[in-house]
Amino acid sequence: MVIQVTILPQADIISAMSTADLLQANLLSPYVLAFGLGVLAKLLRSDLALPKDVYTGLSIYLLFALGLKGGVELSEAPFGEIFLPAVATLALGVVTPVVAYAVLRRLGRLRPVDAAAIAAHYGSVSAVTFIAAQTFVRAVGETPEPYLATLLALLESPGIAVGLGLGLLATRRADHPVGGVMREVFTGRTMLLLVGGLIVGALTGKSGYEPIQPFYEGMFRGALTLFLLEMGLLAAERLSDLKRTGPFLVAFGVMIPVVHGALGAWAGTLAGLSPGGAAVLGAMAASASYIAAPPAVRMTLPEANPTYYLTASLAITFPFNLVAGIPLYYWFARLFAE
Amino acid sequence: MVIQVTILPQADIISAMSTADLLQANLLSPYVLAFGLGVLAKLLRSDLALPKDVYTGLSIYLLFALGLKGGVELSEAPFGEIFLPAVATLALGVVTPVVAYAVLRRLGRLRPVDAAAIAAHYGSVSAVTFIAAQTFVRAVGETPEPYLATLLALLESPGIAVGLGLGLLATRRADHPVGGVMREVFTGRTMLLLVGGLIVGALTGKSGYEPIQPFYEGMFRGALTLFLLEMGLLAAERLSDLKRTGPFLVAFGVMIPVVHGALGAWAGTLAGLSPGGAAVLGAMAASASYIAAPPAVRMTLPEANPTYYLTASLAITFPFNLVAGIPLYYWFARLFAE
Amino acid sequence: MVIQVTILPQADIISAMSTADLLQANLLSPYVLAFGLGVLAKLLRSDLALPKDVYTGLSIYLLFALGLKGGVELSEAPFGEIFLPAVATLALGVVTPVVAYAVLRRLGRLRPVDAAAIAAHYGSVSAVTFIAAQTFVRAVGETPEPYLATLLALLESPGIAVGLGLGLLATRRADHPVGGVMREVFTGRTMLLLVGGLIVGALTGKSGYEPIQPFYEGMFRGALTLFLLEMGLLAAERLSDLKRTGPFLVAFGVMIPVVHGALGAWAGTLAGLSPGGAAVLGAMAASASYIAAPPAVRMTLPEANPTYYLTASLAITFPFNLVAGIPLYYWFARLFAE
Amino acid sequence: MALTPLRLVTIVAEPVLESRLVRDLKALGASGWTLTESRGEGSRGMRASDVPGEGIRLEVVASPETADRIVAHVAEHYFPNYAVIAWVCEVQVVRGEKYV
Amino acid sequence: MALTPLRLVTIVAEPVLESRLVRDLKALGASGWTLTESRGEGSRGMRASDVPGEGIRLEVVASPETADRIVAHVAEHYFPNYAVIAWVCEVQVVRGEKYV
Amino acid sequence: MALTPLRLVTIVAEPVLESRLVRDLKALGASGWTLTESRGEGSRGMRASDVPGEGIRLEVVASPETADRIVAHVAEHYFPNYAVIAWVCEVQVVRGEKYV
Ligand SMILES: Nc1ncnc2c1ncn2[C@@H]1O[C@H](COP(=O)(O)O)[C@@H](O)[C@H]1O
Ligand SMILES: Nc1ncnc2c1ncn2[C@@H]1O[C@H](COP(=O)(O)O)[C@@H](O)[C@H]1O
Ligand SMILES: Nc1ncnc2c1ncn2[C@@H]1O[C@H](COP(=O)(O)O)[C@@H](O)[C@H]1O
Ligand code: NA
Ligand code: NA
Ligand code: NA
Repeated sequence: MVIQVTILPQADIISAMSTADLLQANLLSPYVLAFGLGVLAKLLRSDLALPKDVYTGLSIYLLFALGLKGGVELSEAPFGEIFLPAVATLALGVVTPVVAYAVLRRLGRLRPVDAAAIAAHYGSVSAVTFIAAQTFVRAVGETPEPYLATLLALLESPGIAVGLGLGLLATRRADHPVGGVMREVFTGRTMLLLVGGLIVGALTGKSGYEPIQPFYEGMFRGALTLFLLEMGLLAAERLSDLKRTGPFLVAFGVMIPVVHGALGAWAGTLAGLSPGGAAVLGAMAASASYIAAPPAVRMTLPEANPTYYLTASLAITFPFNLVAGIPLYYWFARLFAE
Repeated sequence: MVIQVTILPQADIISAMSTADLLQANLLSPYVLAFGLGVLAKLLRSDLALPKDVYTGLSIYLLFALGLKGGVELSEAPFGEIFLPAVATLALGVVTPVVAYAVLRRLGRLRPVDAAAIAAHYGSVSAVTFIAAQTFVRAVGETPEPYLATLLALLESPGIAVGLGLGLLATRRADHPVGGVMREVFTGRTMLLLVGGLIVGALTGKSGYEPIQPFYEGMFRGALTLFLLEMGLLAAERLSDLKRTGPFLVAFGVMIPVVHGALGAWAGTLAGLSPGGAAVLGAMAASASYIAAPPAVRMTLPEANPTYYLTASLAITFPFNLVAGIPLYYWFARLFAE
Repeated sequence: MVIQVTILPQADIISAMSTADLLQANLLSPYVLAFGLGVLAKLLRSDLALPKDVYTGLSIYLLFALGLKGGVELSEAPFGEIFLPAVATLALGVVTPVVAYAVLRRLGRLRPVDAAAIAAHYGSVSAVTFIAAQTFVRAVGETPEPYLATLLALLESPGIAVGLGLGLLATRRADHPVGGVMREVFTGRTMLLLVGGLIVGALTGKSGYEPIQPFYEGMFRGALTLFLLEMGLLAAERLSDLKRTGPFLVAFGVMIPVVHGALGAWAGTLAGLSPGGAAVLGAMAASASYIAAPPAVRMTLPEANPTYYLTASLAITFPFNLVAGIPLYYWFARLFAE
Repeated sequence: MALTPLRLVTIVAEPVLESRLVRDLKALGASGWTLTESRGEGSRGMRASDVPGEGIRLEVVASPETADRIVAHVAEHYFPNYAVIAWVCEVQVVRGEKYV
Repeated sequence: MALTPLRLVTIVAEPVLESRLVRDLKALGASGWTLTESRGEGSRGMRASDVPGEGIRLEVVASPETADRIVAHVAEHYFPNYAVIAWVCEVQVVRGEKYV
Repeated sequence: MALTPLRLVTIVAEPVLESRLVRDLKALGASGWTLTESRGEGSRGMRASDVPGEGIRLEVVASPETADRIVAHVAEHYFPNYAVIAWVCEVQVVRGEKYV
């Protein structure tokens, strides 16, 4: 918040107004409403839950669809364009976990291993936040760059590796082999479907994609709504843990995305992305992983308390980004673009 | 049957003919045929079965889709219109379980607790029967009122509460707390998805619904076919229990829907519904719950024999309504409308 | 391969070129690419896997969709036309397992029971191979006969029965009742959905099919892609068994489909099928069952080693047909048609 | 390796009883529970679910006294009217102090 | 709480055997059975399913005699050619008269 | 029917440990394993999964020595930091020679 006021004071009033509009439009989107319904259902102690296999099936579908579409678009984009944004993305993957770690240690006084574990999550990315951001910027009339899904794939692993490395240094096990765990991240469901989808999409091209488009594109947003309903249930399930994690982690889960989101939108703008693309990159940087990072962290840093990193990323940062963060990063991106 | 002949003799011949046509059209719909295929498969002792998680996933999808669409339509309907139909629906929710209970006690000489347990099921409603009825009346050219899904939500709980109350009175445990169980009905999957969908749909409106419409509306009928295939398997699985339940329950499972269906169509007509809407309300009143009611009854009235209520609602009344009841209630509704 | 060169030398050059084109088009289709991604994922030891219930649900969907569409088309086709192709199909169902058995015994020197078990698989058919073949010939501009799905249903069981019979003769248990197991094949998921779908489709016709078409046809190819991803995972899982099965079975799994495929395309052409239809019949004959046959064989011939028949049909013949076989059988069919 | 002799109580019941049984187990002193989904057949065959034959299989590691309490409670409250079976087995538990 | 000492037979087998095993169990005198789905690995590693490693895990509470019959039957009919493992455990069963 | 007295080790753990536990079990001499999916609650309640409460339930039939090794290994490597419970039970195994 500090950032927006000090850097660009003059565009203040107009943008503030339109931010409120954006926020309202976002709040009434079926995605945010479905998430809210999930939260409400859990608070009412409903037995509603997507069966585990359906939840996994849906997440496979969403990731593969994301990759496919990205790949098809990639096959039509001039490849050189992607270079600068890719560098910016990798830089974000290194900088954001370090920033998060420093804040957690200095301001939060967390144990090094807990700080590192959380940093690994905030250095990585949430695919659903990416999807929500892309859907949002498209809804407000932007046409984000076709290669953003490629950036998503690039941003997943570096942050996890940096976080794990910080944790191993902190627990004086710098000799511990991270290789095995990082291999599992690289070959994990998320990466494989995303990168695999990109490759399949790029190879098969527009004509190959056409017959499968009704399934992967026509159903995409509806399926996303159902997935967000379940995400609401899962996030709300963790709300009761907030007591155990304390107020600092709540503040962290709201403030750090704003910092990372501004950083991402700024880096994206510098790298030549459109306001829509920069906003999505901001949302990626601001988001925290809750699928790929947790098992990697659990295996490598078992002393870290999982309640901390899961509650922060799933119950605080994810909803914050979905509801308020994404419109905010778009507002940042438009400011930076001027 | 008695009702139709005595009340409106003059319109007899024309409507009888068109009822035969309607019945045939209904029998050859993919929904009824898929249900029949499920029954056949079970009779042939096939190993065909939708996996449990897929079945649950499908039912979540159908209920949420129902709610969403209803909510979007609601957001465009003048709200006052719904008042009389809502009152009629609540009245049906109180009257139908009492009628069912009286018939079961007087004519069937069932134990009070068994009569109450069955009454709870027939006082509530089957969402799939509702969907089938709505699909049917649309197929014959009617445009049922947009707020019918709201009535569906209103009809689910009162009948269960009345049935449970009768059962507790009968077992002299009037002091037993029904509150907990009714809270579970209210926060159960069915209610939450339906009411939640209504709210999400109403808030997001036409423009928010548009991008998710291909998923929730385009796929709806195809998914329903698959669901009915599984319903056929489940219903046929219970057919062998008919021996144990005896002929009275079979007669009850066919006759009471006709009575409740006529009552519902009549009440709907009185409340100002179109023939299509009154037919759907008739089908709702005629239907028996087999998802929300069973666990509530099992928890509160454990002495009641589950074979009775599950066989009656799932293996007798559900198929009867699907195959013959719905066209019949539509025929009632047209008679009453004249 | 021998066959193509010796039988029709003069059309050699043109067709060879276009075969290469077809092969390339096939390789870049999303279906083959998705299968390849699955193989790759398993080789990278990824944890990616479709949940079992989703896999079963998808296969139910694909088979039922196949039957439904076939039934609707059947309801519009002159029924007499199907007679000769049906006879040809049944003949293939008897001849192909005998050919396979002879080759396995004479050239491979396998135990009689193992030879019979494998023959049962190659005498039956893989529905996914059928779908891939139909998709392929449609993509190259053919319009295969509408009743091919009916032939698929006809080809499933005879080969299994012949294979089991050979096995029981070989193990001197000719008195063993095959009836029970064959009943399970006839009422198994595959047959029921396929034949049931055909009947439902034929009865409901074009007008009944229309509202469910977006689900069963619009989604079909996309769902197929996801299914083939999982098939790639399953096939690759068996690759490590190739060491145990030895080089003969690998050669068998590649050569016998070519022989059966040529036979099928030739029989189809004789029976009056178009090149597209004959190619699909060739692919059916060339394919090996891996869903219906394994449990039947396991129950009746438990002494046979499952690793042999599963690896051959799933890890060798299925990928071969998907990648190279189908274009080849189409090339055969065009040659035979001249 | 020091193992603690404790009791393993296994309860197979109708799914509708899940939340009630879990609440009871905790109230009776169980330190935890493990549930797997099951299906099955028994003598009563009555069960209130749209999907027939489904069940839940609960396992609880507990001290002999707690195990006795659980077993007595299940026998009294659930046996008369619900499809339930329960058995007890002697087990040696790793770091068993935790579960007493 | 009066508990009856009985036997718990656990059989892990290939899914293809489900209906046959259940039929056999009833014929051998079992009053019921509980099944959970499993996966696993063993020494034989042969299994006829398109999904490798899947299995079923059957539990039967029975009298010592019935348990013996079940175990002997499984050993004779299924061990030679199928991927099966079976073990028996002494358990104390609530209202155990029912299951004898 | 000749039964072999062996040990049944049951381990309930976080899903994230599956591949590591299976690797360890084989290295410690287990001839096989059976896994069922579970959910549950315990005293620690910490678990790293987006779906709370999920677990895996591993069963291993083994000789007393192997069982001891497994139990000791689990206690040392997994108890301090992971949500794990393990118990051992005496069982009579059909054709038990195979699993020693
Ligand atoms: N003898 C038995 N052995 C194992 N499980 C049983 C047995 N009898 C009943 N069950 C289980 O307990 C549930 C309820 O049984 P019942 O109350 O006898 O109908 C069944 O669905 C089975 O899962
Ligand atoms: N030692 C063991 N402990 C536990 N389960 C086993 C063991 N050996 C085999 N199994 C189970 O029995 C099935 C068949 O084993 P097998 O016949 O040895 O291939 C495996 O899939 C496992 O689920
Ligand atoms: N007393 C118990 N009885 C049965 N299972 C337990 C018990 N305590 C813990 N568990 C299981 O072990 C897992 C981890 O427990 P904990 O490490 O105590 O949090 C739980 O999720 C349960 O599945
Ligand atoms: Na991030
Ligand atoms: Na009703
Ligand atoms: Na074949």
